[in-house]
Amino acid sequence: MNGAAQVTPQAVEYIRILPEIVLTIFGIIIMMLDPLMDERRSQRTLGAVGLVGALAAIVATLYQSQYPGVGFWGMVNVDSFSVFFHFLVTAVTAVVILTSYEYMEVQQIRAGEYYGLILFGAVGMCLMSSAVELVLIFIALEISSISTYILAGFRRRAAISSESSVKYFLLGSFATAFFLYGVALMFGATGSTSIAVIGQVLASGQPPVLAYVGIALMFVGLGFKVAAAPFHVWTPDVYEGAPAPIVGFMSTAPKAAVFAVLLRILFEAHAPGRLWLIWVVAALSMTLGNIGALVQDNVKRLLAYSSIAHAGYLLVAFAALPANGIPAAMFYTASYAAMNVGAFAVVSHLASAGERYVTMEDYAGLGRRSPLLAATLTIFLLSLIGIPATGGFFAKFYVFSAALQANLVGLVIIGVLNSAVGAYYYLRVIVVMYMREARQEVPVSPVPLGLGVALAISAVATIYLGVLPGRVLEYATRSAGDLLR
Amino acid sequence: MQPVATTFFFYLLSGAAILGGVLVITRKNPVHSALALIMTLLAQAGLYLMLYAPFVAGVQIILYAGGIMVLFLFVIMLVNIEKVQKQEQFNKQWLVGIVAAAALGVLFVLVYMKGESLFPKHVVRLAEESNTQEIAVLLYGQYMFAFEIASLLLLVAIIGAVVMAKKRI
Amino acid sequence: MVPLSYYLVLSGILFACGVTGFLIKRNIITIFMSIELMLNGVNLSFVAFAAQWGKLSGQIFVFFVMVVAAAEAAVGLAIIIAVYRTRETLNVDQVNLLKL
Amino acid sequence: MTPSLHLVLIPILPLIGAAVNGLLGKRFSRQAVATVALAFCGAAFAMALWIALRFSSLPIPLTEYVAPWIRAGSFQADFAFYLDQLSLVMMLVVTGVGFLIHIYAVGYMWEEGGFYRFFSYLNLFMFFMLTLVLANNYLLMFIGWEGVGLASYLLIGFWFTKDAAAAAGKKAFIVNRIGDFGFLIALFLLIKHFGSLNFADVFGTIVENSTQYPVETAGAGLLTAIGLLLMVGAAGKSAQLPLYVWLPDAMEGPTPVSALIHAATMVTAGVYMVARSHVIFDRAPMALTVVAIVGTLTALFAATIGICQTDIKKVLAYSTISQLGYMFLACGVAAYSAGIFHLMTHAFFKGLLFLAAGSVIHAIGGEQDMRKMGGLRDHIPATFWTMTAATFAIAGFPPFAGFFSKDEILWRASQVSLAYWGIGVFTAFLTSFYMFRLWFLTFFGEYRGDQEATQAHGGIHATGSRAGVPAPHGHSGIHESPKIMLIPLAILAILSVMGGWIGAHRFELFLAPVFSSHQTAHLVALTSEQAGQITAMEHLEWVFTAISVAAAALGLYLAWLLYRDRPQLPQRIANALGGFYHAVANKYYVDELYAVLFVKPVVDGSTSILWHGVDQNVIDDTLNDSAEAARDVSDSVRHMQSGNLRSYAGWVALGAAGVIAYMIWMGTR
Repeated sequence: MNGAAQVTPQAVEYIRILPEIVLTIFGIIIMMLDPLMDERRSQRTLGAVGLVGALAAIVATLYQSQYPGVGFWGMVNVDSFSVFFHFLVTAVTAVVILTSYEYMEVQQIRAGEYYGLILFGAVGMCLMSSAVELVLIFIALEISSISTYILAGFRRRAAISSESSVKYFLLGSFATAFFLYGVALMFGATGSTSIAVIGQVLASGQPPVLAYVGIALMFVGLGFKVAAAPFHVWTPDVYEGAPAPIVGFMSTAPKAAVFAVLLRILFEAHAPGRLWLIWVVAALSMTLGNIGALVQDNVKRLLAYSSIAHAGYLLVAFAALPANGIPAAMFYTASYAAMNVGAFAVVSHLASAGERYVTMEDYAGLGRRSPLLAATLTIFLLSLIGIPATGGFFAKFYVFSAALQANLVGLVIIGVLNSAVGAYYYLRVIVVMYMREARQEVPVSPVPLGLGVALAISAVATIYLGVLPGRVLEYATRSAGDLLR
Repeated sequence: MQPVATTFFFYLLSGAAILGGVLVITRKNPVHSALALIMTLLAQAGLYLMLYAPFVAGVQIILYAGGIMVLFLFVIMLVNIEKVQKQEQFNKQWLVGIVAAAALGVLFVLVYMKGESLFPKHVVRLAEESNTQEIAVLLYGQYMFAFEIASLLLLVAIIGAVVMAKKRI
Repeated sequence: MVPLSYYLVLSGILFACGVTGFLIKRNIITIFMSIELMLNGVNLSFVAFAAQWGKLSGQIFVFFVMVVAAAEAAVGLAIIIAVYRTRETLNVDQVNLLKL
Repeated sequence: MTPSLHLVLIPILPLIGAAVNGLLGKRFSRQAVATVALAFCGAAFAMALWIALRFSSLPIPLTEYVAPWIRAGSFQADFAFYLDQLSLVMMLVVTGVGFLIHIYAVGYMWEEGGFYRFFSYLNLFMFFMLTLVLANNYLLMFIGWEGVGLASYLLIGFWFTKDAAAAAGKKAFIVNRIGDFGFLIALFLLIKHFGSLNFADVFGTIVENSTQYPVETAGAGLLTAIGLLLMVGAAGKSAQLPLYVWLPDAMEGPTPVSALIHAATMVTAGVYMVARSHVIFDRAPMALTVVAIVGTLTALFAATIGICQTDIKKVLAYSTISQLGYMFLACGVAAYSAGIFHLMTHAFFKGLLFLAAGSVIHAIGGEQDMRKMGGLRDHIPATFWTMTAATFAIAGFPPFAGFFSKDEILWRASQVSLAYWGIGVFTAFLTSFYMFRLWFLTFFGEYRGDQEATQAHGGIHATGSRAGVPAPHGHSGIHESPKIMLIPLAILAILSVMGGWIGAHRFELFLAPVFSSHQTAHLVALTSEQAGQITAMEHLEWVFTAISVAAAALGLYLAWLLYRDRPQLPQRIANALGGFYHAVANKYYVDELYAVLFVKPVVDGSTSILWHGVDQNVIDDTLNDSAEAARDVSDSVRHMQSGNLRSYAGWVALGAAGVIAYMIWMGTR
C-alpha cells in the first residue's frame, strides 16, 4: 500500500508466508541431496525429508494462524480462510508423500525431483489461498500447474503418462490464457489487480460490461483447473495416465486452492452475474460426471468422472448465498480431500508395478483377499456416495441446504438426483470387491507402514468429518465471516 | 517526445501483427510459423512503444523474440522436421474450429463495441523517460514478493524441463 | 491519435488467432505457438489498459506474464520432446491412447 | 433438574456389541459371539424396561443432551435423545422384539460361516434403529434412517455371495435412496423455514404461530410440501407404493433378518416418522389424504399379490407391505395412535410369522416353496401352534392382537371415508385368505415335498442355495427346531395373542400427550357433513367390527374350501381367470412396468439405477434394451472424450464462448 514509506518488509510479514518458506527450503534440500545419494537410498531418505517438510509446514501454518493480517504491500492476506486452505493443502501433501513412499519403489521411479516438485507445487497452492493480488494468484497458479504438469508425466516408461502430461499441459496453458485475458479485462474495468480494490470498485456502482466478461474469462480458466463442465474434458485422460498418488494429489490440493481463489474472486471481489453461470456449470458438471462414470471399467477413470461430479456439487455452494455457501464449500473441499486422497491411496497400492491392475476386474474378490484394504476403500466410497457418518454426507448436506436457503430448488433437485445416480457406480465397485470371485488372482502385497498411516489418516478424517462436523463447520463459518467483512 | 504519425504506424504495425498471426496458423512448416510469430512479436514491441511502455517493448524483443522463440526453433530442429512436415497439418474439421474461434473473436469485438463509452478517446500519457526506473521501483518495492516468487516458478520450470527431457529417469 | 479500443480489438484478434490455431493445427509445436499468440494478445491489452489508467501495474503484469511464458515454454518443449521420444510423432491426432 | 436416564446407553450398548464382535469376533468361539451379542442387546432391552417402569415418575417429554454436535451460525443440531410416550413404545418394541430375534438367530445361524459378522451387523442395526427412534432432531433421525438402510444392505447382500442376494441388496439400497432424497429435501425445507431440525423447535414454532402456519385446507403450502416429501421418504423405507419393489427381493437375506428388519422394525420407521411429524401432517390435509390413499392402495395391492405367491417368505413379505399399508392408512386419517398400535402388534405377529416360517424352512431342509410342503403339523407341533396363533392374529380374529389394532384402524378410517373402510375390509378378507392358504398348504394335507431331499438334504442344490437356508444338518428327516429357536417363538406367540388386550382406547390415551394436537386437525379434515355422519355411526361400531370379523372368517372358509377341501379347485380357477391370474402371479408386472417406464428413457438419471434392480430372469429382453439405452447415454457423454486434444480444446472454447456470451448479455441488460 505505502510502498514509498516502507522499504523493507517487517519480520511479521515473513511469518505470513512461513509455510511457503518452509516448503521451499525443504524442496531445495531435497533437490540438493538428490545427486549426493545412490538411487536406492534416495527413495527413502528424500521421501522422509519431504514428509518432514510437509509436517513442518503444517506446524508453520498453525503458528502462522496467530499472526493474521496483510503482508508484502497487499500481496498476501493471512486470515482464517487462508489458514484453512493452507492446512488442507499441507495435510494433503503429507498424506500423498506417505502414499508415494511405496509407490515410487514399486514403479522404480527416481524420487528426487518427484518429492521436490510436490513440495514446490504445494507452495503454489498455499500461496493461491492467501494471495489477494491477481499477479500473485497468477504466479502461484502457474507454480502449482507446472509442477502438476510434470508430475502427471512421471511414469516415463508408460506412453500414456507422457500423453497425459502433454494433454494436461497444452489444455492447461490454453485455459491459463483465458484466465489471463480475464485478468486483463478486469484490470481494464477497474484499474487494479488487487482483489480488495476490485471489490470496492465493483461494489460502488453498476459494473461495466468489461468486468462481466473479465469474470467470465477468469471463470473459464479456473473452471478448467477444477474440472467443471464443460471445461472438464481433460480430466479422465489425464487422471488415467498420471501416477495414482499424483492423481490423488492433483484432484484435491490444487482444486482446493483454486476453489479458494474462486471464492475470493467471486465473493471478496463482489463479482457480478455469477448466479446462473454457476447454476448451469454446476448442473452440467454433476450430470456429465455421473453419467460418464456409469460405464467406466477403469477405476482411475471412474474416479476421474466422479471428481467432475464432485466439482459440480461443490459449485452448487457457490451459487448459494455467501454466508451459507462459503462454509459449505470449504467443508466440502475438506471432506472431498480426505476421501479422495484415501481412495487414490488404495488405488495406487493395488495398481502395483506399471499400474497394471486398475480395472474393475482386478478389484474382484478384494474383500476376501485383503479385507482391511477393502473395508477402507469402502469407507471412502461410501463417503463419496454421501452416506451418513461419513464426511461426504455432511458435505452434500450443507451444500444442498445452503442452496435451498437461496431458493435454488431446481439445482438442489438435480444435485440430489445426481447423487442417487452416483450411488450406483460407487456401489458397483463395492459389489465387485465383495461379491465377485476374482477371475485371475491379482496379487495384493501387504500394506506398508507409510501407506497404512496415510490410509488411517484419511479414513479417520473422513469419519471425523462425518460424525463430528461441528468444529470444522464452525471454523469455516467464522472464516466466511472474515472473508466477507 | 511528441508522437509522430501514430495512425500510420498503428496500422502498419497492427497489420504486420495480424499478418504474422495468420501466417503462424496457416503455414505448414513449423519453422515458417515460428518466423511468422517472431514478426508478430516484433510488431507488438512497436505497439508497446506507442503505448508508452519502452521497458516492456525491450523485454518483449529480448526475452520473447530473442529467448523463447529461439528455444522453439531449437526444438523444431531437434525433432525430425522432415517427418513432421509430411504429416497432414490441418484437422478435417478445421472449418468448425475457425467458426468457433471466430465466434470468440466476434464476442471480444462486441465487448469493445458495447464498452466503447468506457474507453477514453485518447490514452493517458505516461512518462517514457523514467519508465524503466519507475518499473524497477515497483518491482523491488510493491511487487517484491511476486518478483521473488517468480524465481521459484523458474526453478520449478528448470527442474521440470530437466526431468522431462532427460533420457532415463 | 488512435483510440484505445483499436488496440483492444487488435488484442482480441490476436487472441482469436491463437484460439483458431489451437483448434485447427495438428503439430504440437505449432499448437504451442498458438498459445504464445494468445498470451501476446493478452499482453497487448494489458499495456493498452495500463495506458488508459496511467498505471504501471499493467506493464508489470506483462512482465510477469512473460516470465511465466518463458517457464511454460521450457517445460512445454521438454514435454513435447518426451512425447516425441515415446511416439515418434508430433501429430496430436495420433496422441490419443487415452480416450472414452 | 431432570433425572439423568443415560438414554444414550440404549443405542450405544448394541454398538459396543457390534464393535466387539466385529473387531474381535473372528477369534471368539460361537458361544462367546452369541453371548456378547445377546448380552449387549439384552442390556439395552433391560434398560428400556427399567425406563418403562419409572416412566410415570418422569417429566415427559424428556430431552437428554449428550454432546453438542453441529453449530453453524443459527443452525444447530446436537447429539440429544428425546423420550416421550411414542419413543418409549418404539424403543420397547425394537429392543424387545429385537432381543427375541437375536436369541432365535443364535439357533438359526449356528451352522453358518461368518457367525460373528452376522451378529456384528445385527447389533449395528439395533444401534441405528434405536438412534432413529430416540433422536431429538431430524438430522440425527436421518443418520439412523440411513444407517438402518446400510445395515440392512449389509445383512441382505453381504451375507451371501450369490448374485441374487447382491442384486437384492443393491436394489434395496438404491430404491431407498430415491426415497431418502424426498426426506432430505424435506429437511432442507425445514432448515430453511424454521432454521432448526429439532422436533421441539419445529413443532413448537408451528403450533405457536398458528396464523403463520394455518391448516392448509385451501391450497398446498409449505407444510403440505414438507409432508409430501416426508411421505416420499417414508414410502421408500416402509415399502409403500410405488417404492415397495425392494422388499420382496430383500427376502434373499437370512430369515431372522427378514423378521427383524423387514417385518418388525426397520420397515416401520416410515410409520414412526409420519407419526412423529404429525404436527406437520395435521396442518396439511392434502398430504394426509395422500398418505391415506397410498396406504389403502398398498394394502390392497400387496394383498392381491400375496394370494398367488408360492414362496412362503414372499407371501409374508407381501403381507408385510400390505400391513404397512394399514398403518399408513391409520396415519392418513390422523389416527396415529391406532397406526402405532398396529405397528406394535404387527411387530409381534409378523416377527413371529417370519420366525416360524424360518423354523419350517429349517425343518424341511431349506425348501421355501409351499407347494412342496404340507402335513407338517404333526412333525413340528411347536412351530405349528405358534404359527397358528400368529395367523389368527394377522387375520384379525378376536381375541388375538391383530384384531384390536386392525379393527381400530378400520373404524377410524370409516369415519373419514367409507371407501377406505370398504377397501380395508376387503383387504382384511384377502389377508385372511392368503394367510390361511399358507397355513393349510404348509401344515395340513399330505407332505408334497421330495422325500429323498428331506432325508439326505440333497434338495439343497436345487433350491437350497437360497439365502437364509441353514447348511444341511447331519441328521435326516423333518425335525423340530432347537429350543433356543422355540423359546422366542413361544414368547412372541403369547404376545400375539395377548398383545392387543391393552385395548386400542387405552393405548390411545397413553399416547394422547404426544398426539394431543391432532384432534383439531382431525376435525378440520372432516367436512361438517361427515362430522354429522360420525355421530350417527357412533353406535354402529360393533356392526363394523362384526363385518370385518366376518370378512376374516370368509377368508378362512374360502382358503379351507380351496386348499383343504378341494385342492384341485385353485388350478381350475386359475385356468378360468387366465390372464388376470397370470398378471397377479407375476406381481402385476410392476417390475417390468418400471423397466419400461423408467428404464427406457435413460435420459433421466435415476433410471439407469432401476434397471439393475429389476428382476433379471423375468424380463431379460427389456433389461437388455435398457442396458443398451444406459450405455447409449453414457456413450454420448463419453464421446466428448474422444482422446483428441483439439476436440477437447474445442469444448473448452465452446464453453468459453457460451460463458462470455451469457455474461455480455448479463452486463448489457
